[in-house]
Amino acid sequence: MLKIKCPYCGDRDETEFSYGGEAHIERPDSPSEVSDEAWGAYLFGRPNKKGLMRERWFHVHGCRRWFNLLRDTSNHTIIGSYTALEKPSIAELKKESRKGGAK
Amino acid sequence: MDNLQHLSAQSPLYAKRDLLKNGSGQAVTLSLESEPNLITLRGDSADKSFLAAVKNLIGSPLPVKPCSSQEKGEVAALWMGPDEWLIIANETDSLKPLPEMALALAEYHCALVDISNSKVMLSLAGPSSRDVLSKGCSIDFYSNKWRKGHCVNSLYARCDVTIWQRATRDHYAILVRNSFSDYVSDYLLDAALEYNVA
Amino acid sequence: MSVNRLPSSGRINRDVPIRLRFNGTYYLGYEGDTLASALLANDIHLVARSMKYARPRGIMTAGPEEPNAIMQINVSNRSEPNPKATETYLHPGLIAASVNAWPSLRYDARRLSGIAQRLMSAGFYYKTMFGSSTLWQKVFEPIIRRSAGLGKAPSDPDPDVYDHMHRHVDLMVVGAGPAGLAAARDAALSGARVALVDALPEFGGSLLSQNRTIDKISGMDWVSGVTSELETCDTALLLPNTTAIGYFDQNYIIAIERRLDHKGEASTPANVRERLWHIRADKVILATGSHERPLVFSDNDRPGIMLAGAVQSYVNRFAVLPGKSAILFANNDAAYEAALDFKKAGGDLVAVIDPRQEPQGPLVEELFATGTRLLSGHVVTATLGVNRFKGVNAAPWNGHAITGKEERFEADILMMSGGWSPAVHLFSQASGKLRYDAEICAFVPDIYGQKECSVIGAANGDFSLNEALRAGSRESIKAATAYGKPTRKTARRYAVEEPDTGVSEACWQVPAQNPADQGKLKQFVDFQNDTTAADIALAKREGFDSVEHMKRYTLSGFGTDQGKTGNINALAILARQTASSIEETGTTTFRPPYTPVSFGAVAGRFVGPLTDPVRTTPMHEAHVKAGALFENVGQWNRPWYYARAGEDMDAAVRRECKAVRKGVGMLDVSTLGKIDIQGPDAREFINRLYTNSVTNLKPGNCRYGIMCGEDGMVLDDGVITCLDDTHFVTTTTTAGAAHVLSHMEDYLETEWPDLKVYCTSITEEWATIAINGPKARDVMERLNADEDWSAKAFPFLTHKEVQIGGVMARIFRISFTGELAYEINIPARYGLALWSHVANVGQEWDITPYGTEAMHILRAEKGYILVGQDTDGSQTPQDLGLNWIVSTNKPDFIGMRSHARPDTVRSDRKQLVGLMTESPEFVLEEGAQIVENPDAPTPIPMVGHVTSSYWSEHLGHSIALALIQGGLGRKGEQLHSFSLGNWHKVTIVDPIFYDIEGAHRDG
Amino acid sequence: MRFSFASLAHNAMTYHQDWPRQWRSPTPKNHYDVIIIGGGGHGLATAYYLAKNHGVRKVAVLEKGWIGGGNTGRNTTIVRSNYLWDDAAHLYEKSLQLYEGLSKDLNYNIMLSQRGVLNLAHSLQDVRDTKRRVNANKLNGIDAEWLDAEAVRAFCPIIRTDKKARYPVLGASLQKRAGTARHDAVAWGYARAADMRGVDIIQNCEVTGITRQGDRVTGVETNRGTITAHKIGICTAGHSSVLAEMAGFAVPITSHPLQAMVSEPIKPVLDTVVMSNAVHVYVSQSDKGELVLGAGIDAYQSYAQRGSFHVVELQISALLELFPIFSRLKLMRMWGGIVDTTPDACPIISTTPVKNLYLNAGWGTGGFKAIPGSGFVFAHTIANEAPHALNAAFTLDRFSTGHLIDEHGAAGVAH
Repeated sequence: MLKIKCPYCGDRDETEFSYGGEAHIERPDSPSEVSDEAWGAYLFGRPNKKGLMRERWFHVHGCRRWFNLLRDTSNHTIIGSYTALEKPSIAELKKESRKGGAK
Repeated sequence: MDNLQHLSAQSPLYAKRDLLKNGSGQAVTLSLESEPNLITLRGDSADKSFLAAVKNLIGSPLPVKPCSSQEKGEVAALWMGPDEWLIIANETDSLKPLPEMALALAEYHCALVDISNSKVMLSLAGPSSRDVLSKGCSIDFYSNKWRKGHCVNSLYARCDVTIWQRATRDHYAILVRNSFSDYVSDYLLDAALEYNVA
Repeated sequence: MSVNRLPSSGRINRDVPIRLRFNGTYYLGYEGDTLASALLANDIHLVARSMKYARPRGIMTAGPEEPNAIMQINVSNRSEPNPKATETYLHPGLIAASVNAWPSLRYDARRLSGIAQRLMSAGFYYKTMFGSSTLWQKVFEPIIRRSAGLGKAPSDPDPDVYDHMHRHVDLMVVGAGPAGLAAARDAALSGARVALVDALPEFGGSLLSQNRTIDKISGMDWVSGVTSELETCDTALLLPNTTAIGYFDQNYIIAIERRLDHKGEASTPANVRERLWHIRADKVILATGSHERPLVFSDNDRPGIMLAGAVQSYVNRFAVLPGKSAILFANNDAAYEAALDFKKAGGDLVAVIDPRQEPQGPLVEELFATGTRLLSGHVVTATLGVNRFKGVNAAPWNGHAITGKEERFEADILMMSGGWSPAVHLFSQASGKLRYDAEICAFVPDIYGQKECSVIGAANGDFSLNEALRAGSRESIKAATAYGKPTRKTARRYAVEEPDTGVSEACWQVPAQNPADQGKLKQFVDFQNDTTAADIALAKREGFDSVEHMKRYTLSGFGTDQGKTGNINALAILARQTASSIEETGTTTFRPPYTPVSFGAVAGRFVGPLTDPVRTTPMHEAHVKAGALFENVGQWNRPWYYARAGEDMDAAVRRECKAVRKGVGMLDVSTLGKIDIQGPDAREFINRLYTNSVTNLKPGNCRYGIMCGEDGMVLDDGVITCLDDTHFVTTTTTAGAAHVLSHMEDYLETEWPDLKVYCTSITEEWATIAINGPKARDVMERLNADEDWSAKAFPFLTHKEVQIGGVMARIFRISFTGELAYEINIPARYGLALWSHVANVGQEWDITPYGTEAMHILRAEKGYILVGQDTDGSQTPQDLGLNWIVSTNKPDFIGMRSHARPDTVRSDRKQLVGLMTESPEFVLEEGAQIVENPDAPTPIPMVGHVTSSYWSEHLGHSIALALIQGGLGRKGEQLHSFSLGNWHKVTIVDPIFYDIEGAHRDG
Repeated sequence: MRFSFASLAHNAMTYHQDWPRQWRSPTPKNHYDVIIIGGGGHGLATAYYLAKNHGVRKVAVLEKGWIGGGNTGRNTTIVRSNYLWDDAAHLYEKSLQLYEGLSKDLNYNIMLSQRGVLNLAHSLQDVRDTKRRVNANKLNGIDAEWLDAEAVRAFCPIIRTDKKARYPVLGASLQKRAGTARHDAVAWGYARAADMRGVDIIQNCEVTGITRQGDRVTGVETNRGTITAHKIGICTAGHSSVLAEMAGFAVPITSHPLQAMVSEPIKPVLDTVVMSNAVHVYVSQSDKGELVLGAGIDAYQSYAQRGSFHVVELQISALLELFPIFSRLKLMRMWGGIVDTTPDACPIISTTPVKNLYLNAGWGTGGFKAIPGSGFVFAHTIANEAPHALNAAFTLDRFSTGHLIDEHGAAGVAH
């Protein structure tokens, strides 16, 4: 049961959220102009990184916001979260999480 | 002249009306609130002029702090999300009719949706309320965040609920969608049994 | 008084004697006794037979690490397999029996000859019994299955009740021994929220069993003092009888509280048997103590051979002297204290056998001073007695081999101790990494896997009470400081009197007279699984030299004790076999739960009627009254059909269908999802989401729409209605409602944040009744005579707001049956009243409520698809013959690009068609497969399958929809259907069977 | 030494002192004809069939830990072949057939226990989907039966089949030849048999890089040095993306935790395998007496080999609704594996954009039952540099063309 920080509501249990996979996948502006391979890559190609990963979560049973989380897939350490339209650097998120302190 | 016959309204928890009467001398009671008007309001919380216009319209300010509410007279506004509020009016006439409200906010990109018929509002009160809630919900009810007016959207026993603290302590309103209300009230009543044993 | 019960002392309540029944005989014990202590008080040692060799076994430990004393307790539906006697507290009416003993404990028929036993080496079953798979499956495997397993499952459902409780705390302390109490104390006093859990019914941990003085009072008085102090703290949650079983990510701890079994009470929802606590903590302190290790020597499993610390517990905590005389075999001084306690309580200490060449220290001196014979540099080479320990042979050794003659000693019990292993299970579960500490011969916590966690006391390898208390206080103040209001700045200094336990020396395996694996004597490592040192040596010999391989090959550590006593011995023996260090060999992984936990507790209240919500509509009551049978659609209960007296399903459904086609029927469609979409960009948003265009959809008009995923496959369908230029409502399927709303919000919030649109679910706001049939208009006129319901004034695919019974309703001219139809949406509170009202006014035309079955038939007659039945996530709209609904003018919509992928443009994709059966009355089975040539050799190629199939009463023949390869271009072709052995000829036809022109629908 | 009752008895006389290693522990050579990365069931089986069926002489299996320590040793041991779609059905049926002869073939008792697998149907749509699958199985020559509720009750009387159940049992499919096999034995049996045919099984050898020359693979970097090879096969379920990245191409795979657990052992009470896709429960009873349980996968991506407890709670609640008599039994041990999931819930057994590099991945939750079949076709693919007919559909490029296989739909998630 991960403890996930919704950027709006704060720390909540994983059960309040649904998962949206890899974040920051760019939907092509003009899909009809991209090749089959590129479209296939957009649909299915996912880095599936072992280590720090930016991923999408939806606070479906809370404020119903999509947001992003930086989490280590090798050990479930959560560095921080940010709203759907931002993309702070990993260093910024780490700094932010340290500021948050123990509580 | 059938069309003159007036339809009568019935709560989804009508069949449980006797179970949900406010008992006295119990450590915890669960009862059905009289049915308030509920309106979902969507809009830009960063737009001061919009916030002012809404306050002007409903009497109560709109809370912009997550998980908080504002209340003025018979009207309360609960934060549901960064651009969403639930407006609760206990009296039908404490708010203008929805089309009039929409008209008053016509210059803003916002949405008003009447959801008065969508949910029931249960009232949970008594010194063991927090334990009853903790049996079905992972929210920290003993946190000092919980003061009068604090509200959260979460899950209670696998169902979406809004839990809203109504008094200084030990009194909560629980809003739940009609079709889940039977289950949630069953679960709450069951959870409360432990504390009502003499 | 039972024979082994001490006259005074102990933590039992002598005022409450309790009678228990064990294997048919009654015994006396007291409140506070475990089943194990009560049996030992009655001098019962033999309690079990081992699994593989059926060897007699006794109680070895006093806690959750017990491998032998596994019981079946209670009877009928409260019967419980496999509780450990050491964890089962006496309560009135307790009935216990040994498992795996047949016909009786003393004479077990499974005892095998030496030869047969010799065959049963580790993993022997991999090497044989596979010559014939029939023999294996019919003979050998059933024998293995019958002899495996411990207790029996009850044959009836559990009458007991379990629940869950959530808590958030600033500090979670696991273990209420001295370290844990000290750790909870200062944080709790500072006002921090502290949870303190302990598996035992009373706090105190090791102080329950060991006599200590803290701050000049007895250890247990100190415990009472601190406990009372904690009890005054409102924010402290104190949970005795509660075991932390799992430590998960972000300091999430699951603990099981046993609330009733020890009282022998039956549970009710107001008083549950077990409660599963879900505790999220800012900081966790693990003060979980340690487990004593057995020594590995020949025939070390005789009943009466016990861990020294366990004997100390029985003496001090339970006032039981497990035997009149004892021998101690130990490699550490702490065990000497246990032996001294045994002696002080009146036991006869016959001899102390110590593998260390030169044991020294105050405890050694104290023991020596009692005049007990101390054989240093000696080991036990054999034990006497079979069903009961009688004595040992001891001989000198040099750390590797026996160097002298054996000497015999006789006694009732053998106290053994191989040292102590920190209980690092929770630490390790939460990804903590361990390090081998050679000084204490044990693995200790090294690198933490979770932030804000500390392990203290014996669990951290600090066996000194003084150290444990200091560490507890230090960590407690840290937690209080983090919380913000520490009441002290420095750790408390407790004045502790405790013996110096000196230095232990590793003694992992004692040499036997014969090489360990070549005689009759067995050196057990995992007692429950009968894993011996010889098995480990064999595993190594055969190449299973990784510790995980050894464990799996020998089954060491796989028992219900999860190897709490045996694991480290096993890996040390393996290390020696592989000539590597214990450090290099490493441990196996510790997995949750720490001790087994009942499934009932894990499920909590999510059983029976509370398993999962059942959603019903406002009209449900009316459906029940009308005799509806229900179909589960997602969580919803929908009327399936309404059976009248004497009707079977067929008859009811025919009647319902006929009513709709000939008169009028009413259907509850409240479960369909409804979404309110508002904003200046609502039209654009809908254009991007749905395959068709709503650019020209005028206010008051409706349009059927299909929605695809990015992969181009049909996701959902529904009706889009334009209320005004910036306000739309759409419907979704019943099962798809939640997903479609999430899908919309996903795109709005993340892909197109520039679009000014708000979506709100209004599914539950409106109750909806579909009135269908040629007489629908008559009914509507009766509902509101002032309104013009004519096709001209209110044409197909339009919408109106009309007063019905004094309530404003949204009415849609949409039809899922092909008949003239009106869908009335009324605020949900009026749904039930409206249903009755419609039923009343419709009486004149015999208005008939119909269910989902009739609805399915009626829509199939029209060739309308049902997403989820006629689709399975691998159909494009084109596959369903719905090209007309896929816009070619829009620059993009979700799914559009995928419709141009090489595979989606193939003409031989499976496409939706109608099927006519050769015999008109034959109804195909849904799920039937379609083939071209039934005589083809197996595997017979399949070209599609039947998705929907019904008897059409109206048409007088059966109808079916099917997905067929290239089906759209194969009209008229004859194929063959196959279902459950039955073949039938079918012909591909157009999927619209009824009213192709739509005259009925248009009204 | 061949395994048999005679050799067991013979060795018993000498107190089992003379058993040789079941597989050697060789030092890695500098070069192999084929290197298989990953010493799980799939990798070992591939090596075995390369040696046995294709006569490849110099084969090495590189395992970063101990063989069979990944998903092979963590699954719920179910074997079955009742898949809906033809491509999957044929592959899994080949696998089941190989399983049926595997103990003899490997000279190792893999303890195949054909107790049958029931797949329960709880809703009318489940019934349609189940019958569709049963019919497809029958036409594909795979044994399958449809049982109505009454027949389910007769076959497995402890399942709750009354109408009041939250998840009423409306029927089930039954594959009688399906069942379970001892997972460790499958890995060890293949390892021993491959070793006897000269395959080098190299444990504690972690691949840290894949070397290429142009578009052709040349070898691997490991913690035990560089090893070159003519061809390389990747069989590293859970870590497929990591290995593919080393080789410089992307795979449409995400890794998720899948949790499994066992109860304390009890006397025989459940004589078949019961699966319910609708409520995500599957359960069987092992020869040792434990109930072996599996859940659905955890939602999030992870390489941590553990999941979240609420997934287990959800599953146990569904289990008790189906089997109320299990309530007083105890959960003894739970664990997690990492499963590769693909967009169409079907594996990839394929050539890759890198020449002479082959990929076997994406088995999701269905890997164990596929081991023999997968090894069989992957060995063929590597040896012939082209797929076998049975894995022709499971290409990597289907995700570009859109020609997916799709076990997601009617068959639900495979276990």
